[in-house]
Amino acid sequence: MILEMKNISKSFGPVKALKNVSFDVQAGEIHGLLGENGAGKTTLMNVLAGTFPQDSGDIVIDGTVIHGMTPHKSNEMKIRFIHQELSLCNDLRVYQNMFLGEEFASAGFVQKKNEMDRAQEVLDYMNTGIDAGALVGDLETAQKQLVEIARALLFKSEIIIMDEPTTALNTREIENLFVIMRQLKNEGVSFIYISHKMPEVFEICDKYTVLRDGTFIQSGNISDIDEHQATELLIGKTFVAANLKDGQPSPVGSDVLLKVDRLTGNSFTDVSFAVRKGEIVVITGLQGSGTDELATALFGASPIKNGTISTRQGPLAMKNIRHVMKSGIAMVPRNRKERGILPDLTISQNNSMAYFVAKHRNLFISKKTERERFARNREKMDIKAGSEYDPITSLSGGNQQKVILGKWLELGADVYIMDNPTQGIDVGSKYAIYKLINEMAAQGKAVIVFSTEFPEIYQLADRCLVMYKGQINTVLERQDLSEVKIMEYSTGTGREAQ
Amino acid sequence: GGKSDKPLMGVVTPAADHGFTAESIRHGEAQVKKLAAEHGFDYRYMTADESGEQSNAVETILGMKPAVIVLWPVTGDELRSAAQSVTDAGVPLIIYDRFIEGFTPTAEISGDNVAIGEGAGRYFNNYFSAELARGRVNYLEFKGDSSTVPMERTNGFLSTASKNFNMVQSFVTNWSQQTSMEQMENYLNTKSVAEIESIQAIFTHDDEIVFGIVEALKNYHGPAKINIKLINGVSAGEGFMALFENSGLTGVDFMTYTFSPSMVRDAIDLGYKAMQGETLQKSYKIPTEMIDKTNYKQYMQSELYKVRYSL
Amino acid sequence: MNVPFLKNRSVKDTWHNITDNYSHWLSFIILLIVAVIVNPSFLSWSNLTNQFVQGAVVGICAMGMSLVISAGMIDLSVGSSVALISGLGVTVLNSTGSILLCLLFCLGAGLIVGFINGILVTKGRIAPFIVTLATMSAWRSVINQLGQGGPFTVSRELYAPFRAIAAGRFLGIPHLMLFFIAVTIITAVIMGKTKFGTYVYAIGSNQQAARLSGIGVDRVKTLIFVYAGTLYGLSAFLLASRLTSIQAASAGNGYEMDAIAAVAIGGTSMDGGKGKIIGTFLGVLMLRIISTVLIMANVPPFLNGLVQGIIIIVAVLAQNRKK
Amino acid sequence: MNVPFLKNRSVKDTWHNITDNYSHWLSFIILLIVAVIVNPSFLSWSNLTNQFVQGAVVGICAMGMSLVISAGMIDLSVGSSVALISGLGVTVLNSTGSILLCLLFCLGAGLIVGFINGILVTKGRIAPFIVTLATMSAWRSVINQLGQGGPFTVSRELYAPFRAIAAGRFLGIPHLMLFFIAVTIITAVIMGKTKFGTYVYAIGSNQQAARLSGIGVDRVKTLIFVYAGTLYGLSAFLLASRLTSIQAASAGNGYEMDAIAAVAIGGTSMDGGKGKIIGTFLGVLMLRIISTVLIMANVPPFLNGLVQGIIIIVAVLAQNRKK
Ligand SMILES: Nc1ncnc2c1ncn2[C@@H]1O[C@H](COP(=O)(O)OP(=O)(O)OP(=O)(O)O)[C@@H](O)[C@H]1O
Ligand SMILES: Nc1ncnc2c1ncn2[C@@H]1O[C@H](COP(=O)(O)OP(=O)(O)OP(=O)(O)O)[C@@H](O)[C@H]1O
Ligand SMILES: [Mg+2]
Ligand SMILES: [Mg+2]
Repeated sequence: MILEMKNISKSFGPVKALKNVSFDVQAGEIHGLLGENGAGKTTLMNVLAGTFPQDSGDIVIDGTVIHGMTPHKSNEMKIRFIHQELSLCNDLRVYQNMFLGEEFASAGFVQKKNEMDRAQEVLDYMNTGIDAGALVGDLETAQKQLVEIARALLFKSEIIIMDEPTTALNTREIENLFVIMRQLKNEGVSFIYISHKMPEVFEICDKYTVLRDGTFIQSGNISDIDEHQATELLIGKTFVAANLKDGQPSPVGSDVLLKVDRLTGNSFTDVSFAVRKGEIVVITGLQGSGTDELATALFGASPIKNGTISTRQGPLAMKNIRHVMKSGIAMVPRNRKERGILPDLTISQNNSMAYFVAKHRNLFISKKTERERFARNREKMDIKAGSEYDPITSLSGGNQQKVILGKWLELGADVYIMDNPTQGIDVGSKYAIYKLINEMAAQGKAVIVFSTEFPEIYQLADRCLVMYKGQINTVLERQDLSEVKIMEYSTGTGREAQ
Repeated sequence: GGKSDKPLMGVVTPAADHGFTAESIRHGEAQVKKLAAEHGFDYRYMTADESGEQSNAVETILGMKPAVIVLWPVTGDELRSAAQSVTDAGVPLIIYDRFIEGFTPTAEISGDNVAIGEGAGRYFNNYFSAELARGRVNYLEFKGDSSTVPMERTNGFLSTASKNFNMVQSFVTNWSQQTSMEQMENYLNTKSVAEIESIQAIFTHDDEIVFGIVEALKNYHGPAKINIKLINGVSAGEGFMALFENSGLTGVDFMTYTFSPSMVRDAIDLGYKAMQGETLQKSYKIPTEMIDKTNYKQYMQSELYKVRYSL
Repeated sequence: MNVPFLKNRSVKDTWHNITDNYSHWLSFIILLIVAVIVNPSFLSWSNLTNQFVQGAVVGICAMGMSLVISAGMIDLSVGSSVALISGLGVTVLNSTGSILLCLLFCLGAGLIVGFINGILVTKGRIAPFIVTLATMSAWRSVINQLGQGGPFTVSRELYAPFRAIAAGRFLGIPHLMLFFIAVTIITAVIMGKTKFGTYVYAIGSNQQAARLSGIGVDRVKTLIFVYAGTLYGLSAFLLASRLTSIQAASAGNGYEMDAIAAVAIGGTSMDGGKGKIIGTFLGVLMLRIISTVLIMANVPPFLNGLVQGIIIIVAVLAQNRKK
Repeated sequence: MNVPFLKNRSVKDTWHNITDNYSHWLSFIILLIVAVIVNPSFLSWSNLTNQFVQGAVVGICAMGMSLVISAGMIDLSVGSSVALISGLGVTVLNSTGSILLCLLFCLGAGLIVGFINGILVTKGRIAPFIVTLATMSAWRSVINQLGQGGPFTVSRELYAPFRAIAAGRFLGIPHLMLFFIAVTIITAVIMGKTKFGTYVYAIGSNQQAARLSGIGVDRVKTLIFVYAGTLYGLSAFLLASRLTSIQAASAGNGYEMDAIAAVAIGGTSMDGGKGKIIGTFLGVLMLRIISTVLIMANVPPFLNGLVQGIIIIVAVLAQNRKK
């Protein structure tokens, strides 16, 4: 299939999300779509998949102009869209979600067994370890993302749009994905690949197109540029990335700010570690390793069967989340759409919520203070937003994530738990956020980051705990960090042998 | 339309929530329409199913400067305040079917619910005189609801009925045929044979309730022998006449009291008289009549019955 | 060391699975036991079938309501729709003399009534609550106007054969019970085995995701109301046959609340997305059992509501396993 | 070339903004115009104040309902709670002879009634629909039992001063109107200016995210029911004063539906997360205006429901700007 999008424009009220953007994809190519947060990538793909109509411009497929695209129509044209925000039905089973809208059916009756078998086949082919009959609501975030991907592979497609498909995935899962993508590419399937993880883009893509502020900037072969050039292209100015930790004196002090002792929950056992003042500890693991639940358990949001969590004031009662927050702990949750944003509320309200809960003392809310609060975060993280009174859902994914981060920064906590904090955030901003986190450590805070992205781990970690099957498999000090080691320990090295 | 100079009659009644209220609304509206056309006045007719809402309707009409208001309260006392606003404004007020204790409107007019109950008590005494002489007579009670009208009927009944009448169980039907049917079915299907066979009479507050009970008795296929001999209703409508003709049950007698929905016409007539400045009595009672198998044919020829089905 | 632990786990999981998926059975059985304790003759065939007979008319409506609620919507127009259709149905019956025509009319009218709700919800983009509040009020008004306060009564010649539909039995099983069970099975098959059923749950679970999957959300929602409406039509037909006289002002009063209560007590979430047809079936029976127990126990009439409320809470509490 | 285009645009945007944020005003004004056309004297001071007076009792309940619905819940117990509290309130009044004690009793009883709903919803983990269905049934039953069918009537000595609360005026403005406006302002301030209000919307919007933000979801939900219940208590007090006699069986009947309808017509989504208190305020008035118009236009009584249904649909359609 040859896809051309010609002079596409799209506005949301006063916001011009796309201005005359043209974009084309040939058969059997993997095309990276690059741009900062809010550049218009998702909007362009939404137009292609018929989520909403463009204001002007044409979608041309194999030479014919397609009018009035709808999700149904694009499905029929063998265009698949893996959405940036998880869009699964939590109340349905995995296989039902995968086949939703395109059931194997005769006379309206679903062929359940066929569907289950086929779904399982794809899930196994991808090495996900997910049961096709499981309830989606019971899955971890990473598993949900894998289901979304599996869904796109179920039927023979011609174009697969992947809008940040790997934000929750581990290196190994990403490798699996790339293997499959390459195979399909050889069969003539095209991909549009959106990601803020540059190494991935350079590993998998053949072509690239850069958008900036809703306009087309440049297109070409990925082999003609390098990561650094690409970054500069998309932010539109020079960019110096360095390793933030190298050459810096370590701020790690001796006070223990958070001590976790033999903590056991439903999916992890006997987890013990301590985080000191000024220290950044990264916890990593594959899906199913218990990291998801450990993160929420540390925050009092998942049940704890055994063990204690202590701050300098002693063991926490873990009565409720608010008390944990008042004890000086903050948590940026993963899975923005389900756990992070309050979709009907404004940007400003989302931005202030944590502060309200733990710090706000006055009887009334002051509009002025809230405005200043958001202005601060907007400045710090370069949030692209119109009015702070717009609903948060009017922001691009990455900008929503920045608001969520800002919400927790406002708390001024001693201990920060950050669960996949930079999901969906663009290269430039990510760097700024790493800097921010390192600065927080330098100011004497303790930070626990849950992450699966090696460059991120390397930018942040003083120490890295690798989880495997609910237990800490090993603790890697900074000098021992390497992608290979992390992968080995997270797949069970040193365990299975025993 | 703009304001008219014609005098205005306001009528406020309960909303149609069962047969009696529904048929009454129809008669009331027909009568006020007819009088208005004949005598050249304007009218407003409003129904409401709850006292707050009725008060609202009274106030709204009062705001239109009516010459008279005819009010049929959902419950008497609850409309006292609204009624007082009417008399305070110097507007004549006719109250139909319910009383407001300690409040005197221009005129009151109603069917006689206490008399109905008392009459039923006497009828039951008479009907079961032999059995009562021998001992207790068991009966079931099916109430309309818990408002004043059904209470008056029950209290009237209790005041005259022999002390040997023994109420075995009481049901609140909310005037619904379906509810009384289900209650009777449940009773028949869950009580012991002895219990069921001990019941000789059923006392109810309305014809419609009787219809449900009759259906339930017809549906009964169980082992007990039905010993029910008498069921009473109130209203004396078409459907009840059909029971006298052929109820489908053997050995069961029926009795009802006339309580016609067309009575509301009398209240409207009084309203018109008040509008004309006539002086009215303080209180009118619309007589009710006992109807059973001995006199129902006559009754069906009567003026009362004809007016009732004249629409 | 690992094995017993694992075994333990799986026993526990199975138990969880049971209490999770079959929790409505739990409260049903508890209620049944209570009923039998109150009166052992509860288990007589005549009483058992009677529960079904009495549950049938509302129960058939509750099946439609299950779909509506599973899709995250609500329908308040049930009782008025039933009154409208059965009143008109009796008129059709009396004027044509044909029971078959009456049945077809009722089903057709139900379909139209449902379609109107569906169109207003989907094309009008009005919340189902408001749409059906409006149609509830409108249909009751229309049938009152047509009946002018009087009842719609089946004519004498047709009385016996028409009444036999609801009152009759087939091999000792009451027709109404058969109707109710048949509708339950059909609805369960639709919801459990067809695409359409999956779409209903998908819409209730995550409407946006359903839309992005290419499901014609508006179309499915309209069909849901049409299916529900058609069942109200069937229910209206059976009600007419059961009562043989329809009082416009009161027929079907409160059916929506009974139907919703049956669905909710049966374990279907009011937020949509999940729901078990068998749960609704049991919910209908539970409501019937509660009524019967109240009568059997001779609860003072004014206290019925209190006891009913308490039983409902306890029955649902029994379903909520500890988390 | 650009300037006129821009101007155009911003006009359009402003319009969008207006129709989006003020759409409830739109249908309110349309209705008002209809009312004035039907009867120009609609705009008289006495009639206008009368709309507020008539809306007050349900309107105060609707303010509580706004919170409940904004948090994605529902409360069906309004009418029964009002009946229970006002019946008991009259008893307290008669036995103590103190209007103040009666008021305090009503508020306290409302608080408790709300708390019971809240606890059952949060600690019992039962859907608000079921909990309040049960309490609806229970409270009505309790007050019926206490009243044994008879009304609760304010004793003769207290009649005049007690009636004056609802019937009186202050500087020409009816007390009920002042109460209604005061409760509206307080509720609007709570919802718009306090963190509690923000929590309510947050819970209605995404309960999981709200919980992970540290909001004590159970606590806030309980408080919502307590606030709503206290308003029902106030409403019960005013109803008792307005009617001076409370009939247990019927007092407050249907208030829940009126309150929900007012909230929904006022533009609050039934799914929670968004809602405007001023919308509910206008919703209450719109329902009143519809009733008044029905009287003024002398719509045949049986057709009231049809006309009312149609007006509701049209009013809400007018709010839904084309997307
Ligand atoms: N529904 C909407 N309403 C209003 N504005 C929107 C909406 N969706 C997107 N926008 C705006 O359109 C612009 C482009 O957003 P888009 O989501 O396409 O960005 P993106 O390139 O995908 O960014 P990211 O990398 O953060 O996902 C942003 O300014 C965003 O605020
Ligand atoms: N978790 C919560 N969720 C929602 N509202 C809350 C929560 N906690 C407190 N509130 C509300 O905010 C008010 C102010 O709370 P404040 O921070 O003073 O409580 P606190 O004294 O720290 O509480 P505690 O004694 O429970 O620790 C409380 O009285 C309550 O009304
Ligand atoms: Mg995006
Ligand atoms: Mg405190």
